[in-house]
Amino acid sequence: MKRKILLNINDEDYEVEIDPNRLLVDVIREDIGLTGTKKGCEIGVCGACTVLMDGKLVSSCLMLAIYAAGKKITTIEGLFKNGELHPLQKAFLDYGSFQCGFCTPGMVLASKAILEENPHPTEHEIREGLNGNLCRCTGYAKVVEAIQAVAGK
Amino acid sequence: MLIEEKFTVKAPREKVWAFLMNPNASGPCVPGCEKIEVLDDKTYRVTVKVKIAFVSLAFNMMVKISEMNPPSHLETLATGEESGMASNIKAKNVLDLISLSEFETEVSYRSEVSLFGKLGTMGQSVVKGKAKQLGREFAEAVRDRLEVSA
Amino acid sequence: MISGFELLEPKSVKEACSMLSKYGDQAKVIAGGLSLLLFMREKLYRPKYLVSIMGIKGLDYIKYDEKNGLRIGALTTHRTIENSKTIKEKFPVMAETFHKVGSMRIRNVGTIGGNLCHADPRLDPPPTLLALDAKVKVVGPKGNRTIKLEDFFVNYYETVLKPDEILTEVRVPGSPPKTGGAYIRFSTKTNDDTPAVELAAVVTLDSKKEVLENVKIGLGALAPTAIRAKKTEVFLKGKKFKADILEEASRIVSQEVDPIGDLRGSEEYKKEMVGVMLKRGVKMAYEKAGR
Amino acid sequence: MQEFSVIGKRLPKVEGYDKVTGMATYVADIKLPHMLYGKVLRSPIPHGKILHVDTEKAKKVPGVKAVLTGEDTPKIKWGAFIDDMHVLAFDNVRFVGDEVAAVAAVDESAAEEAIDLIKVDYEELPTLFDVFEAMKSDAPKIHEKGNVALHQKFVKGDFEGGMKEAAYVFEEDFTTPIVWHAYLETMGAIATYSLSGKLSIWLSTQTLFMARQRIARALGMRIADIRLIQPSVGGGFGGKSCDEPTAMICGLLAKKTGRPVRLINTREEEFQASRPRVAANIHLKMGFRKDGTIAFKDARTVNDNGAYSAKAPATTGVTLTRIDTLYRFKNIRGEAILVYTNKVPTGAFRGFGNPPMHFAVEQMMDMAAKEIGLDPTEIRLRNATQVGDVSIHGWRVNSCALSDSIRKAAELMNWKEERAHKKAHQGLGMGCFIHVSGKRHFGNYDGSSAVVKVNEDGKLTIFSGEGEIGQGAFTVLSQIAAEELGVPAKDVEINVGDTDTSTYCHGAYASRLTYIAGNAVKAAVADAKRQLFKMASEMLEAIPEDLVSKDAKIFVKGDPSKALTVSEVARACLYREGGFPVIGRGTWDPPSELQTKDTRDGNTSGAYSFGTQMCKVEVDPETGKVKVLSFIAAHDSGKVINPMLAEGQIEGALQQGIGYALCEEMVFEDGKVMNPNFADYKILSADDMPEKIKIHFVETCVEPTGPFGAKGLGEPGLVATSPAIANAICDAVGVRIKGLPMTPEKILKAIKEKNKAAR
Repeated sequence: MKRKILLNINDEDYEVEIDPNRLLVDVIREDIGLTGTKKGCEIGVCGACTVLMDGKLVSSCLMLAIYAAGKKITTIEGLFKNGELHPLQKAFLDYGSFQCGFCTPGMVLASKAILEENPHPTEHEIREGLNGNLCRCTGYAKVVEAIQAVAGK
Repeated sequence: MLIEEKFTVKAPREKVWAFLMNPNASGPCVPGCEKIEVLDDKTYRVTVKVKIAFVSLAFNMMVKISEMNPPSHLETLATGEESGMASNIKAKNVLDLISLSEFETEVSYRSEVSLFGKLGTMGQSVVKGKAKQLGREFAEAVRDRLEVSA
Repeated sequence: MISGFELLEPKSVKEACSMLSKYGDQAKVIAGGLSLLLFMREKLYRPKYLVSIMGIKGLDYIKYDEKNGLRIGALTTHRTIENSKTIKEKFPVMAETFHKVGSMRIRNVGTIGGNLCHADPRLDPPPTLLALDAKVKVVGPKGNRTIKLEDFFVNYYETVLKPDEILTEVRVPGSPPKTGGAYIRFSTKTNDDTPAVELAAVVTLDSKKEVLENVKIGLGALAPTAIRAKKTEVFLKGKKFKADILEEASRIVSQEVDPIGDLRGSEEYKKEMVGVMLKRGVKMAYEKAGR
Repeated sequence: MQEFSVIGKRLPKVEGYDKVTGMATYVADIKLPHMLYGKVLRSPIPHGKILHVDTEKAKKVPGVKAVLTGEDTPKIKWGAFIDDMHVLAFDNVRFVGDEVAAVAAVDESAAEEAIDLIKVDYEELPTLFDVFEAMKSDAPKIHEKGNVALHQKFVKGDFEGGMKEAAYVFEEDFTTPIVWHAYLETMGAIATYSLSGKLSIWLSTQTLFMARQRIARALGMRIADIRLIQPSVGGGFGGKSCDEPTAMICGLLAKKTGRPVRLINTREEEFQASRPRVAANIHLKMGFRKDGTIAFKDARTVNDNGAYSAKAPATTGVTLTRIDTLYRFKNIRGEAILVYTNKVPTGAFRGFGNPPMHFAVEQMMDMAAKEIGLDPTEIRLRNATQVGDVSIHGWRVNSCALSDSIRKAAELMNWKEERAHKKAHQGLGMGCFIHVSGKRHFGNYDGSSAVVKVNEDGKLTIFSGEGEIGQGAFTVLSQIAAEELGVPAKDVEINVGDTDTSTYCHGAYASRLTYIAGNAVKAAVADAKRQLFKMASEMLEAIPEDLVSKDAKIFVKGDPSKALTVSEVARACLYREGGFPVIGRGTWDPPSELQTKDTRDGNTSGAYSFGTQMCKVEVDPETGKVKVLSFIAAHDSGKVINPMLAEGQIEGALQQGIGYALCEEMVFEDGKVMNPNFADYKILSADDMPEKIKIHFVETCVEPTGPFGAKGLGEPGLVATSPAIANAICDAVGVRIKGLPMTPEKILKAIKEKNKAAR
């Protein structure tokens, strides 16, 4: 039985009518059309579908959309505010922290969560925090550099 | 996936053989065995229900005796499907009875099990582990029946 | 795709239980849902009803007092436990263990109750909670019962919970002085890989810090459920901490387990590794207890 | 040395803004009006004859618009090198994952439901999973022609003499597994079919035009009736070369329904049925003279083709011979056999067939060094290929800084010191490599072409069909164009790959783009520049030869005061009687040759890259687990166009190479992949990677034929990685691991055997 729920994504309200078996990643991508959130593994291990829910990192591929009702969701599209890149987005550009770009939305959001919890992390803490956000292109070195650069500021 | 087990029964080899050869007697020892149809002296149709926690599986199997050397050696080929999971199963089984003494027999079996379809990828260790357990339950059941009535 | 189901959202444990008794086999409790959704996406499980307990207030808490020890609400996330000051201070080994669960994303969503009820023998928390003598509080239509965690797991993904029962609280008794704990998650591939061996050791020393007054060992990934290594514990109990003792103990623990050869290593390798990890785990716990 | 304004600068990627903001559009992000969702039914068994396919139930599912079986396909055999694949199987299935039927429906759940309702009856056929079993003359046949897909043999130089000269001889077997690309974006396509007869496909591919040719072949269509467009591609690493039928199936569904169809593989489908790295079984024998120089090499490799031939026939030749130009081999014997099995077909993966033989030879170099009493760096220096060499296969080495790379790596690693004072269970290891910059193979053409439009606003638009898959091609080509015309890189744009508008290009493989496409773009810009200079010379009343362009201005050499902007000149070309738009065209085919079939002679590439990798590891003697502590990569890639992106290429390759060395492997049981997901097939996370990684580019020897001296660098990063780690493990605990991956269990077993032997 379909249900009407209200999703708050990037500070905008979206009313969607969905079945309980719908996953958050599919509703965000297919119903709302925010395709920055990617589907990589569909079992919660690759991090491509990472979004922030009430400020916390979650895998939207392992989350019933209904669970997101009434929560504040941030996707990669939400980081670009009034014409300005988020400092992490800027750093990812300047340090070449991505190649194919498919893991990048999740990687940027994970980096954001790491810094919000710990503004001055050690390299080890950064790498541990990125654990489970898979990238096959960069070897992570330049992702770590970008995060360190932002933390250093 | 290879499953090998060994167990001993306090009963003479002929008796164990006869028991195992009689599907209506030994069938119920197979954990989850729901029904056995004897199609001919070499082929049975068997329905086995296995439950892994909240995942319940029902296998419809055809068992063919491919080689028999009474009272010590038996080879069977079991093929079947789990319709709910769109999965197929195939098992080559070899059973050997070694008489340890007049009153004791060692039963050893070796199954090469191939699982295809969804079940095939359900986590090797879980399926293997479950098979191991079922084998032990089977051994228990056989012992109970034969040793009690012995 | 996940096959369709009805989502029921009770507001109280009582209501949840009655829903469960009403629908029996057709229904299952869902909390964070991480593990359950994996089974459902594989179509290994197609429930008609899911009873979400996420909307039930008051199941997310961490309480501690000397008398009752630690009490954790079933819906407390791994992340909350990992970061709890109380737990870091009173049960550091628990904080370490929960820090190792999955990724930050998993820890933000997964709950301690859901983790235990899923009863996958390869999850992190059970070995440590076993070694800490944890109990779980279970509520059903016929009232409550408390179950020792070591009696809770039955088989792969199976617990003693009845279909209409719900785990509401995890209890951990306070540790005596001179107690130290360690958790080792040994994986053969990447750090975040499903472990080949999980070992938790909790050691209590005598007043002179010489004798292993009490040793408790929890193991994971080595049997159809997480287990206590009772024989090994009995052997070590009352002995002095010495290399040759540990050697003997590692032989004993290798015989106590019944692992399955899989992608993470052969049966033999896992048996040998649990021995190695025992030596390391007990040593770490011993050193912490001595501080 | 030449002064550059754009070349050698650490510029961000040109498509970067879209990627960091989530705006980049990958094929799965595209949604067309009235679009249907496709799904594929795959064989659950490794080998069988299709007796009957019942699609009745599936067709009745509400929302299902088409159900295709092999009978609905043209039944044309196709393949990259050997035509042995069908779009959908109609006779036999040959591996678990073989495509049997396909569905298009209004939503994914309807498509999935329909797939589950298709009933296929198979007659099971005997299976073969082991190459040596499959090679036997009496083995059941997987294909009519037999199970040997390819067999090459040669003897070169004075092989017998070399054997006599050898003072030290080593002989070992090495094995490498099937490993998977693990690009984060799974493959997929969206196809639309217009009744005019044109099939348009947005495809996640790295070889746009070759994909179009294959699709046309397999579907029996005219190439001209197919248009391919390349959206953002989420990594390729060789896997997205249209060697499997996703695009064809999607196209057929669109044709059948007359509606747009989107077909995206699930991760599990990718593991089951994409085209992973070929597995090699290598028998290697090498002889050395007293001074450490190589007297002879005798190599045999038996490679696992899987059920069909994708790129494996080419990778297998590479496994056997590419390394023969790393050192000064004079006397060699080689044999390569490619064998069909009932496993997933194997194909191209970064490094092509090169890494397996490097794993073998580079370990044997260390074995020899130890025996002869030479430092591992020294034995390599004594054999290293040098500039001007013509190798045993006739490869002409125009540039080579291999020796410099060895010395540089040793310096950065502090090799001698570290080796002398390493802690217990720690070890250092090294490996050298050679790789190509392009490989002449298709139609005796390995060139590239480009068109560049200089707009009246002074901006450049490049049209090239080579494509961007994350590797940085667009950025590097922009920098080359900007440097050539003397404008800032931001004034250059590249259009997305589109067979209707782009020039013909082979695409991204064999590390060919910087070197080959770079030269083509450079030539195209030079052509446009000529047109601009001709006009400017009239405006400045000077002769074109005296003109220079810099900072987007054109002026007479030495007199920047009277300068015209590029846009002024471009506008002047246009706004006049009989005016013309400035359009430059350029093409470039490298100085390379097709290789002979068996002896594999001929200068296969126009330029060769070399390099040395060194690492420090620590081995846990009780568990066998390896921790890579630090990694040094000193590479000769000629002049580096964009150091930041180049470093990224090597750092990323190391993640794949360390995984290849220590934990990556597709595990098969009864032909079925047992780890078809990222939970069981583990690739390294950030905290699995060594924190200390140093990438250095040895620019002591630029490539004379390369654009501004550049050559290829995409693939080489992982070629020498696994032997470097193997050698470090041996240095740490004294055991040689000859099979990848070098798992803790293998290493521990070897340590025990060594200790037993010692007792």
